[in-house]
Amino acid sequence: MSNQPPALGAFLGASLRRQLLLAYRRPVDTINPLLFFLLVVTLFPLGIGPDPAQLAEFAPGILWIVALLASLMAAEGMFRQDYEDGSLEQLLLSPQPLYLASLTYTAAHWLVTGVPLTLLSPLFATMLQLPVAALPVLLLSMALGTAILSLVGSIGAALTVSLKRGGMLISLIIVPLYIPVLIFAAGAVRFAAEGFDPAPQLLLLAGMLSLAVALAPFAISAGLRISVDAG
Amino acid sequence: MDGHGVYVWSVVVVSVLVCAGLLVLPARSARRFIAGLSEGEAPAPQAAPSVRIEEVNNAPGS
Amino acid sequence: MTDAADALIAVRGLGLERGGKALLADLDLDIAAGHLVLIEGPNGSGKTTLLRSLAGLSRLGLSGRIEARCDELLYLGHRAGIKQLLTPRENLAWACRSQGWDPVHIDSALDRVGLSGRADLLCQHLSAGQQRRVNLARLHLSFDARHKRSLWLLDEPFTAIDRGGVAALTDTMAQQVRRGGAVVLTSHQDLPLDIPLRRVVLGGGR
Amino acid sequence: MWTWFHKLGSPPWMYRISGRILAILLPLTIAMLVVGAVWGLLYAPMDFKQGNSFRIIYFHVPASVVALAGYYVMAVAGAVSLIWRMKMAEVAMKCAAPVGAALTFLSLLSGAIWGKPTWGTYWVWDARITSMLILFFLYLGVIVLYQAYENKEAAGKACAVLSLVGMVNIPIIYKSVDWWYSLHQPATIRFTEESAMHSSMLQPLLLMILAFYCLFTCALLLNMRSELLRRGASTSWVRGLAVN
Repeated sequence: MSNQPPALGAFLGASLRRQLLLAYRRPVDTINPLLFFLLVVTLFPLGIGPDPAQLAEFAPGILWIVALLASLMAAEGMFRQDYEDGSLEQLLLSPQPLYLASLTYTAAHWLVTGVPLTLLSPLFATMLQLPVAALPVLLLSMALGTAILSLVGSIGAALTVSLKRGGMLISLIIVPLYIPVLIFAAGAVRFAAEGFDPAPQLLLLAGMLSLAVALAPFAISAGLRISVDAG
Repeated sequence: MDGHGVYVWSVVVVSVLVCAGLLVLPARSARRFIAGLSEGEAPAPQAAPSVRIEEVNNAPGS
Repeated sequence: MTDAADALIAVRGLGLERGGKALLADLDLDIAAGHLVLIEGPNGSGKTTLLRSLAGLSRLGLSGRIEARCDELLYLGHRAGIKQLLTPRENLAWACRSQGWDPVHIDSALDRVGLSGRADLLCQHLSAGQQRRVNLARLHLSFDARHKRSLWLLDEPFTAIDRGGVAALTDTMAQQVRRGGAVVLTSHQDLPLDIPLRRVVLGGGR
Repeated sequence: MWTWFHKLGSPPWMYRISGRILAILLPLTIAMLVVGAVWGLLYAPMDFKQGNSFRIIYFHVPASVVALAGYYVMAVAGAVSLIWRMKMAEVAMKCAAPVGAALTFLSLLSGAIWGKPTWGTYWVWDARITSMLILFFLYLGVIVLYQAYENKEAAGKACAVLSLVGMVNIPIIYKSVDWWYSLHQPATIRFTEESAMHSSMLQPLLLMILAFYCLFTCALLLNMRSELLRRGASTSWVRGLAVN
């Protein structure tokens, strides 16, 4: 008759594996953001013109704005499937702390959208003539930045999951919160491209990430409880 | 106002409009709501239906 | 009234209001070990809302106090709460991790709900009735886990279940109650049970 | 000590108290606004660099300051409604949002109009104006989220969470925009450069800021009264008001 509390670590590991397994079994959710990224990046030279110098100048901003939109698009449906089939209720009823359980959803979202975006960003960067010197900083800023985008996007997803037209709404309430990430991340890449030292921006990004990791789960858990209750 | 007048006065007009709006709109909607109350018969809150607890074949306790 | 101390869930002066309509007011209810409670009432009288409030899922429009003092709380709602792209075994494995049950019982639980051959089939290939039975398999897992103060909250458990399934389910509920757990369920069917039952009739009753 | 805290929660008491406060504060606010405006527009000396267009700050700066403070008022009210489950705090949060949004809009519009004589264009990506624009989006986010929920109690809770998240982010947004702005346009006039303003220019500005704070309070209380009436339509104290 083991009444000791269920193992937290095993539960979190199982939750993360479950999310990744689900993502693996429905690859379209993983590929969509990447295709979106590629598609939108190719629009810019068509719009601005193929002149390499001009593209290179805009490249950091373009890359980061498109990454932000791709992450936002993927964040919208993060809890929707679990909300509709009732497994979100089971998550809330679990004796495990929701603060950490909701983090597994965000971590899975980052692994499924953030990391692929980061790994493919050098490809998109070269398409936009970004100087090669800036690539390592681009990778680092993407890794840190997409994690913050996932955390903040999860808050928006949790607050709008029970709403029928949640799609448009999540961009209005979340994009303003993405702005500091965009400023410092794009700034870091631009500094690197122009040969300056991007360290301050990257450190600020890391600082914002640690703040987000600590505080976002409170808002995500509260949002989930409200959405399931209001559903 | 050496030529900048038009800008200054347009700001003043906008400010007056916003400040007046902030004060007048809620006050008027409250007054109109109270007026609306006296004529129309507001829906009386129906009491919650009763809850009956029955015991079947001698349940333990209550 | 049983003294509130050993009640698995103590309800004091509970009032529920949804969509501007007062569903019930000032309900006092103690559900202690060995209690089987059936919540009845016409549609829209607040059966599901009451059950979700007991589960702690619903706090909107709630007044009064609900204190749950149980080691384990299981809520089975209208939706099966299982992932279509996972197999019954994977679904239940996650439930075991979440509630602290022993995964070794998964196969026996699936056998008891008549899904022995389908443990590793994606749930999307199962029928609606079968998917509900995967959900019901949780009851057997909870039963095997033998938590002393275990509370089951079941919302219309008999829907889409065949006659044999209903008999098996009522038998499981009887065992849970005899073992010292408690079961609260909502249903339109009358329970073919000889054990003591308390009926909470909402909406002014029949 | 806690009795007034509980009483604060009862709508009829709040309705009466806000009525008495408004009876004093409303005329005072209007007086301050008029005096401040006349003082700033006519009697304060001209700014030697910008000429008379600088007088716009007597409306732009107070609106910006109070709009930002308004967001904090909304977020704190949201926090109180979440933590102590106080209905009145939720009403305060819901009513503070439109007032704050209106003041942010006024700040943006006056900032844009101010841009024309100074920089020759209506929209200038100045740090302060850009931050105001983001604050405007934050306000709209709360207002739209509130409308999106059918169940208004859930709407209140969701908006409380969103406004708290917004409150944590505002300092980060302001600092990042400042850094971003200093990076790109170091040379031009920084709008909020509190250049050594002569006291005769500063005094009307302080009066106007105080007037705008009182304006925010009055607008908030008026909004809350109307909301309390709407929510308590079927209660006796509201019907009592209709009779006399």
